[in-house]
Formats: sequence, structure tokens, C-alpha cells
Amino acid sequence: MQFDVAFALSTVPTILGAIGMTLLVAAVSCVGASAIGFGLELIRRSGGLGGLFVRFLIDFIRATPVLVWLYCLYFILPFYGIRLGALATGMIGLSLYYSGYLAEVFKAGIDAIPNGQAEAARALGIGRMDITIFVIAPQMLRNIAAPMGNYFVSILKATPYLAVLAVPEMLGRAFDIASETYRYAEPLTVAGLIFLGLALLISHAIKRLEIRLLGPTAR
Amino acid sequence: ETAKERILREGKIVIGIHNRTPWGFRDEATGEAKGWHPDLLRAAFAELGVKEIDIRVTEFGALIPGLLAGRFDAVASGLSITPERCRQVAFGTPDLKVHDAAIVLTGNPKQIHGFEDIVSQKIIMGAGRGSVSVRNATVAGVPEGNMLLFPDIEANISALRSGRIDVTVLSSPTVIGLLASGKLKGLESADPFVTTDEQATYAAVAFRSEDGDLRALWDERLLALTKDGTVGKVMARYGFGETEVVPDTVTVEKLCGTAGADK
Amino acid sequence: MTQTDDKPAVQITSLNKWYGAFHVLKEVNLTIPSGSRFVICGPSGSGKSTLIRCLNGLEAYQQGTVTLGTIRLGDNARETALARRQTGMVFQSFNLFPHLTVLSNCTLALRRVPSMPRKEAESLARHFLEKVRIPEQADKYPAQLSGGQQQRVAIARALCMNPRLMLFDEPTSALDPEMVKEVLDVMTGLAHDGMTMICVTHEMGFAREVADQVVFMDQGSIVEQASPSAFFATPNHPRARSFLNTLLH
Amino acid sequence: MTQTDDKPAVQITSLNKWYGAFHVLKEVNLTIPSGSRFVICGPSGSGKSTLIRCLNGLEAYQQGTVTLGTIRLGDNARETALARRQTGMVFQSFNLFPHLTVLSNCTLALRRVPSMPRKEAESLARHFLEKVRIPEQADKYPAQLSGGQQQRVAIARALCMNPRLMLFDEPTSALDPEMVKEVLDVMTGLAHDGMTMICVTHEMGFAREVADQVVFMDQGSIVEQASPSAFFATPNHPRARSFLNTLLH
Amino acid sequence: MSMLEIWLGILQGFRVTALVTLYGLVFAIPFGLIFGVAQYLTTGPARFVVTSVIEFWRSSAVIILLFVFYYALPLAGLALSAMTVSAMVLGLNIGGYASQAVRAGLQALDRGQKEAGHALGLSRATILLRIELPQALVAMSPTFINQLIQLVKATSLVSLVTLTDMTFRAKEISQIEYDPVPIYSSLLLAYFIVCYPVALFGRWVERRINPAREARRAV
Ligand SMILES: Nc1ncnc2c1ncn2[C@@H]1O[C@H](COP(=O)(O)OP(=O)(O)OP(=O)(O)O)[C@@H](O)[C@H]1O
Ligand SMILES: Nc1ncnc2c1ncn2[C@@H]1O[C@H](COP(=O)(O)OP(=O)(O)OP(=O)(O)O)[C@@H](O)[C@H]1O
Ligand SMILES: [Mg+2]
Ligand SMILES: [Mg+2]
Repeated sequence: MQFDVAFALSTVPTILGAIGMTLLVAAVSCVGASAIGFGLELIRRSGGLGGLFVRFLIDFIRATPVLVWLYCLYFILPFYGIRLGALATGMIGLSLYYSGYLAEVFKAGIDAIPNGQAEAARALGIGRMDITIFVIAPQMLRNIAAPMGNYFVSILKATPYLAVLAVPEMLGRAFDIASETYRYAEPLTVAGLIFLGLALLISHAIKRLEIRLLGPTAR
Repeated sequence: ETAKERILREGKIVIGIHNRTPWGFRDEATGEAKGWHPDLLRAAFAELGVKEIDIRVTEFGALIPGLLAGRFDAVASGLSITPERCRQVAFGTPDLKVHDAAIVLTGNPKQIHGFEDIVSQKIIMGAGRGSVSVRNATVAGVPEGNMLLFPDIEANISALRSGRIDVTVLSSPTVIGLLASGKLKGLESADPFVTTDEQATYAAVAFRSEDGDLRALWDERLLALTKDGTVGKVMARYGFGETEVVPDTVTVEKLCGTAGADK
Repeated sequence: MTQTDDKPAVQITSLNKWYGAFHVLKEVNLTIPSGSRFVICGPSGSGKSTLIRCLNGLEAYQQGTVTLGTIRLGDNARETALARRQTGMVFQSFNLFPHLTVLSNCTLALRRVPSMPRKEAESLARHFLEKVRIPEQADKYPAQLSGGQQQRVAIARALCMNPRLMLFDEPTSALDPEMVKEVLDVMTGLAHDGMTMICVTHEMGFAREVADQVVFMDQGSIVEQASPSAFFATPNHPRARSFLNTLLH
Repeated sequence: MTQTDDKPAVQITSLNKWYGAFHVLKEVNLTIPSGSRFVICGPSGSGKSTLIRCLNGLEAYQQGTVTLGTIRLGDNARETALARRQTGMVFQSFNLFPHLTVLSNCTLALRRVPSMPRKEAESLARHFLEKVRIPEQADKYPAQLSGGQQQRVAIARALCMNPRLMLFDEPTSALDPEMVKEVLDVMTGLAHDGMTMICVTHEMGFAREVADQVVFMDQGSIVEQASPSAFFATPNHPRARSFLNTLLH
Repeated sequence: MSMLEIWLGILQGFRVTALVTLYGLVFAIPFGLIFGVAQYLTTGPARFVVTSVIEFWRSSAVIILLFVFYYALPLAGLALSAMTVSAMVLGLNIGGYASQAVRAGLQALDRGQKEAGHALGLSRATILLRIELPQALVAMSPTFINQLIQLVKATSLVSLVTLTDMTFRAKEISQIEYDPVPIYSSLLLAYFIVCYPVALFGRWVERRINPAREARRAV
């Protein structure tokens, strides 16, 4: 079996046809995971029973594989009367799963902000909510652009797991081609290169964003 | 040394399976290979002194790549003969006729008895990604949007149970094996599920193209086993009947079409 | 600035605070009349920062009362919040918001807390930036300023809230020697305007020139309180004497 | 400590350094005789740290020469390394190794560079810890010490290498006022032992008491060099005058 | 099968999960250390090469790498065992992430540490080994522990290359049982039991490294 470049090129349009689905799932999951993760982190910081529960929840999420989560959401929840579509399950599953990781990232980002920032804001009489939105969150973002970008890349790379839910994303398309033609090397290499390209693109964009965020305010 | 010579010398053959009843699976109790093709292989090679059947379990999609990469000597997991596959591997004599069958909820509430019902009632159908059933369904007019393609059979069953699909279309031996396991509470096979002869496929053991001598040996042994009734016994063991018998007119060459002629 | 002159600006009675088992403030009593300037000094770890932070609710305490004007802290959540807003604080490490321009640093609280319209908030902020003599830096980010300029922004930011009382916690100790003077000059200006001020500092020149009273703390207690002239000339407490010695070596 | 008295300890000629387009050191010439104590002062950003860092190879420079004793830096890699080892440096922020005990901080370089046996290195280290008056802290970690103690460990660590020249870059400016004196006392002791010292500091009391010469830098140039008494009494350069003014307000 | 039987059945895959993890560490640790340090020390073209190697392993989709290394490389004459391929691909993928932590840890160190070493006349190697690395590795150890958990969970992909790990055992059982609720709950539990203690250990290390951090609540 030789690597057939012409065949590889012929698979590109089919595989790229699913790039929209892959990007949609990845983008929605990145936003969802960030939002849920930030919420979880705020609850954890507020302490109390809710904080303890969230602490456990975050470690629980981190201690279990994403695939099992997707299975549970898709195949087990319907037994309890909750029926989500495959796409919704995939996006919710990835969002929930990675929210545990992003909560950790947010924690580190917030911990790195000197105490004095919140104190100065409190001393000015600014309310808790406003401190979080206007003082903590923007500074946190500057601290965590890089690790957050890493997890965005991870989310992108996790989209092939949605194959178990019959969501037609790029790697699934590549396997479709493979199972029709029984040539594996070409479609998988093409899919691999597209994923690698997308991942590098995201990393690069995050680096640019980080530089812009730090721009005039860094010393 | 060819693969055949090595196998005979070592008394061991390595087969690839994707762990699927009744095709080829690891027995939970003994850890040995069982199933339609492993049983035939064992019977075929035992007399030649090849006593050990070493199994490599992998995903269905990795069976042919694994064979080509030399990870095992044969795929003994119910692979169907198709012209595309013939370009990659060398199939032995077809040994089982396979047609589509369907599993539905007990009582078959939507009265599904063929692809026409699925098309006319706009039923959501499940099937295995890359399986022959998908191709048959497409030809029969089932729109892509009404098919959910899962990577494995458990997912199909789970999806059926959780109401995500109304029917899953699988190969008849698979359905027979599933129902024989007695684990499909609340499910049954859609009886009858009408198919045409054009939709039928034929399973065979697959070898590497360059191992022509090994394939020839297998074909020879398989013929002998058919004659002495061993094949019939194995068929009965897995609940296969008349409908699964391969007609004499069907040959590898015909099934491979022009593609097989290249080899 | 109008002051309720009949009431002291700050009244601290029997204040006690513990960090776990560590008794950090011990029976602190202090009365600070409106319009007066107090300097607090003492060795490191003696509780100066803790005391001053108790005055605007950055630290909780276990015993005693703190009354700001007519409001006793902790009695009533709404009133306590009001009292805190009327207390400005300047930190040793400036604590400017690095992601906001100088102007936004000053207007953030105005726009949020009394919900002042943008225009009005900005003109108020510019007024105070002028007062601390850096009106031209309004659109820069904190990182683009020298330490002395940053601390002056911090003072302007606190002044924007129109505080009745200003708290300073070692405002010059993180500064380069040349910049100390810029900040002390601004503080002296405020003192001359009649602002009530409590200032933790080791700048004895400033204490001598500006303070009404010098308070000396040691190990969580106020061990001496006197006018600057009396304190520098004849410190009573032996700890204060040795402290002044090392300071003025 | 023996010194090669015929040669100056440090000889800087026509030193020029740029950071990109920014000319940070401009034609600096300076001769520091063996056994002398120089204090360098000047406004922030005038290049004091950069100059002192050029003396032990922490900064590269583009023009000019730096000669330590008989060795011209950069001529010969082995000799340069030797000269650097004979130069001790104490930083403003201590830069102790937080993962090592005080004793290991002091012995690390001894055990590596001259490969001294453990016993010998430790007894040498304890000797210098005694000299800086903290022998009892040998087994603690830096984080368990006060700032003044940490800086004294840093001095002991540098002394262990038996340097011919000690460089200090604002060794007291990160310290609490009471701890400044501890460190200055140790430094004064070293000066009285005859150690050649170059010290960037704004502690004018120390300069007056200990220094042979005060060097005043501004914008990358040495603009004035004089004995302390002359410098404090009648600074020639207008920038030096205004600087002394703000410092001694 | 009872829940307990299912669970014990899944545990039969534990040996492979553990072996791939441990063997994976043999790849991950040296790769993370060497490439992290190399990226920290190099500049210019050398750094570009180092970064490219790291990015390849870090940003590629693991499934595709497993497939290519196991099924395509033998065609080029290099037949590695399933265990070696799994350990190498998963190990180097995690090692790629670890290298970023190593580099970040080194970069985050106060510059004064290196300078103090130079001023004492220590060689660059001694400074790296005795001063910088010990501090950076300790500071980043919670990250490394998280990455260890990631590695354990990533072993769920090795069934693609014929290894029978816990996830694959669950699939095997599910094709006898066809009863997703107990099977996937058991699988969730199996991973949880393996990973949660590690996660807790990570939390403990985190607190020990920076006791102040727990107490610090900026929000
Ligand atoms: N969060 C805390 N938990 C435990 N102890 C604390 C805490 N904050 C401060 N302390 C201790 O309380 C004592 C008083 O601290 P405080 O900061 O008020 O001193 P200070 O007089 O301001 O000192 P400095 O001049 O160094 O700023 C110190 O011994 C300090 O170690
Ligand atoms: N790595 C660098 N790149 C560019 N400019 C630098 C760099 N390091 C220092 N500078 C600039 O060089 C000038 C001299 O710096 P240096 O640290 O020597 O000043 P200094 O006299 O020690 O000041 P200070 O009293 O604040 O310590 C400053 O203007 C500084 O901004
Ligand atoms: Mg304090
Ligand atoms: Mg300096």
C-alpha cells in the first residue's frame, strides 16, 4: 500500500465539507466551557456548601474520561426522561467536561491577581458583582490567555469523540472514506493535517491576542 | 519464508477480530477466540498441526489496515466481500450469505418490514458506520438525514433503547447472534425484514494479497470441511440456517468484479 | 469639605482582633477628631496596617467598636457600606487597575456606585488629577507611569469618591527616593485643605511637619500617643525610643 | 584580605552601552583603588545598576574596557570567569535560593566551583554567617527569615567565595526601616575590615560615614565624583544639587 | 451480569491501563524535561526546530497518530508493538504539554535567581540543575499531576491498536450485555477510583507549595 497523493487530494473536499460542523461544535463548546467554568469557579470561591460541592464536581469531571461523559449524556439520560439531540449532547458534553478544566485555569488566573486589586476596589465601595466583572475578569483574562488557548485546542481535538453520537465531523468523514475505499493512510493523514493546521492556527491567534491584551498595560 | 510456511512451522496463526458476536469474539470465560470464522479456522487448521489461534482484537475500521501492516495473518471477523475491499486484500471462498435484518422494540410498533417502510414512514434508522446496510439503505432511498451512523453495535442498541432511533439495520448473522444471547430484553428482530438478492453480501476470511499460498490452503480446507459437514455444524451452533447458505454460483471472482481481476 | 464637627471622625473603642490564636490588635482605643491629621508608626508587624484596614472594613474584628462619624460599623449593612464609601484608602503598592487608563481608574467607582453619567465622572476625575498635578497623564495606563505618578493617581482615585476620611498605608515606602517628595507634597496639600487623614508612615519629616498627633504602636497595642514635637523630643516608651533611634541613625 | 595594591581593584575606561537605540552608559571612566569604598548614587534610571552589573559580567557592553585587578574582562574566557568569581554581588531583592537552607545557600558555590569538601565548605559558611551575626539561622529556609536577615545571608553567601571586590545594588531599599540598620552595620563592618566595596545606595548616612568617594550619575554619565564631605557640602552639578534636595527634604 | 461482575470485568483492563500509563511516563518525562529546557535555552532557528517538534506531538490528534504509527509505519518497515506505539504516542503527546509547563516554570522564575548564580561564578549547567529546575519543577508539580491524570484517561484510546484496557473491557462487556446504564456507570466509577486519589494528591501538593494561595480569595 503506497501513499497515493492524488487520492489524498481527492479526499480533501469531502473531509473539508465537515469542517463547518467541527468548528461549530468546537466554538460553541469553547464558549460554553468558559462560561460554565467561570461560573463554577465563582461558586467555588464563594465557599460554603455550594463551594464544596463544586470542588468535588470539578475533581470528579477531571477524573473521568470525556468519552464516558458523552455516552452517559446520550444514552443514559433518556432513561431519565431527558432527551437531547446528538449535536446538543456533544456540545453540552464537551462544555461540561472542559468547564472543569477551565475552572482550574480561571482559578490560577484569579489567584495570580494581587489581593490588592480587589481590596482597592472594595475600598472604593464597588460592589462584589462589579468587582468581578470590571476588575477581576479582565485581569484574569490577561493572565490565562495561553493556558486557555491550550484547552481550546484540546476541545478542537476532542470533537472526533462525537463520532460515538453519530455527529458527522471531520475525522468521521475521513473514516467514512476509509471504510468505503479501504485506504486509510490518505484520508487520515489529510484529516490529521487539517486538525494540526487548525490547532496551530488557534495557538497562533491566542498568542496574538495575548500580546494585544498585554500591549500597553504590561511593564 | 512465506506466511503459510511460518504458520505451519510455528503451529500458530494470528487473526484479527473486532469482537463481535457471532463473527469473531473473545470468549469471556476462557479468553479464547470464538465465533463463525475463528471456529472454522480452528477446524481447518487443526489437522495441519496449527493448534494455536492467537487473536488481536481491534476496532472494525482497523481490521484491514492491521492485516496490511502485518499485525495479523488473516481477518476472521465476518468481513463482507466488496469490490473496493478486493483491491486491498485477498478474500477466501465466500462462506456465509449475509442480508440485512433489523432490530426493533418488542411488538414492532411501527410495523417495519423492509426499507420501503423506513422510507415511507420517514423513520429514523440506525446502522453501523461504513456497513453494507448503509449502502443498501441509501440505494433503497433512505435519506441521509434519517440515518444515524454509529461506530459500533452497542451504540445502535443503546440508541434504540433510549428511543433515539426506531430501528437498527444490521447484518442477519449479527441479529441472530444478538437475539441468541438473550440479553436484548424489550427488543426483537423485525420479522420478516424483506430484502432482495442484490442486497445480499457474502462473508469470507481475508488474507494479504501476497499470501496467495495461504489463501489457497484455506480454500482447500474449507471445501473439505463443507464436504464433511463441519461447516453445517458450525452454522447450526450459531443459529444460521438455509437462508445463510452461499449458493454455488457465487464466487469471489464474481463478487470482486473487475477489481478482483487486477490482482 | 463639610464635616460634622460635633462628632469625631473616627472613634475606636476596645478594639480586639485575632488571627487564629494570634492576638494582633489588643484593646485599641483611639479618637480622631474631624479635620485632624494622625500619623501611625511603629515596628514591622506591630499591627498598623491591620488597624487601618479595620477602619474601612477590609478586615473583620472580633471585639470592640469602630464608629465613623455617626455610623457604627457592622450595625447596619446599608449604613456600613455608606461609611466605607466615605472613606478613601491609599495603599503602599498603589493597587491601580492595570487594565484601565488613569482616567478610567478614577471613574470606575463613580460610574458604578453613584452611577454618575460618563461626562460628569470624567470631568470630576480630571479635576482631581489636576489637584495631584498629573492632568496630562489621564489617557495613559498605570504601567506607563513612574511610581510617584502612580501613587498620585491612587490618591486622585480615592478623592473622586469625595471621602470624609483618607487612610494612607505607607504610601511612599515603595517609591524611589526622588518620588517620595512628589507624593508627600500632594498629601501635605490635602492636609492643608483640612482633610481628615490617618497615615501609616515612617517619613518622620512629614509627621513633624503635618501631623497633629503621632501614634506609636507595638505588638498590637498603642503604646504612645503625643504631638509630634513631644514625641520626637521625648518619647516616653522605651520601644518608641529605640525605634526612633534606628530610624534616624 | 590581601590585595594587589599596585593595581587598582577596578579600572573602567570609556565604557559605553546601548539597549537597542537607548544609550544607557555614556563614556564612563572610573578608577577604584584596592581597599576603597565607593558609593554610587543618582536618580532612578540613571544607569547605576547597569554600571555595577557590567562589573561582574551580568551585562554585556559594546565599547570600552573593564579591568578587575590584572584581568581585562572579555579578553580570555577562563580569566574572565576567574575575575567574576572574585567579585561578590548583593542584590536589592536578596535573590536567595528559596529551595535551599541558609547554609546550603552559602555552600552551593563553594562545593561546585572550587569543589570544596562538604565539611570544609560548611565550616567556612558558618564562619561568615557568624560575621553577619546570624549563625543560629543556618538551618532555616530563606522564607522563614526577616528581610534584614535574608540580606545578611546574601552578604555571607557572597563573602564565602572570598571576593576581592564586593558590589552592592541598593541592598537596603527593599527593607523595613528597622532592618536597614542591621544590614548597614554589617556593611560598615566589612568596610572597616578593608574590603573593596562599590555600593549603589541612597543611604546618605552610610555614604557620609563609610565612603571614600561618592559618585553621582545622571542619564548614563558620571557627572560628579567627590569625597562625601565635599559632595554633601557643595555639590557642583545642578542635577546633584536638586537630587540631594529631594533626598534630604 | 451483576453490577459487581461488570465492575470486576472492567477492572481486568486495569493492567493495560496502568502499563500504558507507566510506560507512557517513560516517554513523557524525558521528553517534557529535555524539550522544555531546550525551548527555554535556545533562540532563533534552533528554537524553531524545538518548538516544531513539541507542537507536532502536542497539537496532533492522538487517534490519528496512534493509527498512523501502528498501521502505516509497518508498511515503511518499522513495526513497533502495540504497547510501544501506545506509550510513545500518548507519552509524547502528554510530554509535549509537560514541556510547556517546564518552560513556563523556568520562565516564571525570578530572573534574579539566575543572576545570583552567575554572580557566584556557577556554570550555566549548575545554575540550571541546582537552582532553576528544582524550583520550576516544584512550582509546576500540580500541573504535572494533572497531566498524569490526562495520560491515564487518554489510555482509553488504545483499543484502536488492539490493547484491552478498561474502556475496551467495558465495550466488550456491553456487546454481551447491551445494558448501558450499569456498564458506563461502572466505567465512570473505575476511572474515578484510579484518578480521583491522584487528583486529591495534586490538590494537596498545590496547597503545600503555596499555603497562602488557599487563603487568598481575590473575589
Ligand atoms: N492574614 C493573616 N493571617 C495571620 N497573621 C497575619 C495576617 N495578616 C497579618 N498577620 C500578622 O499580623 C501582624 C500585624 O500585621 P500588620 O500587617 O498589621 O503589621 P504592620 O504593623 O502593618 O507591619 P509592616 O510595617 O511590616 O507593614 C503581623 O505579625 C503579621 O504577621
Ligand atoms: N533590559 C533593558 N532593556 C532596555 N532598557 C533597559 C533595560 N534595563 C534597563 N533599561 C533602562 O536603562 C536605564 C538605566 O537602568 P538602571 O536599572 O541601570 O537604572 P538605575 O540607575 O539602577 O535606576 P534605579 O535607581 O531605578 O534602580 C533605565 O532607563 C532603564 O529603563
Ligand atoms: Mg503594614
Ligand atoms: Mg537600580
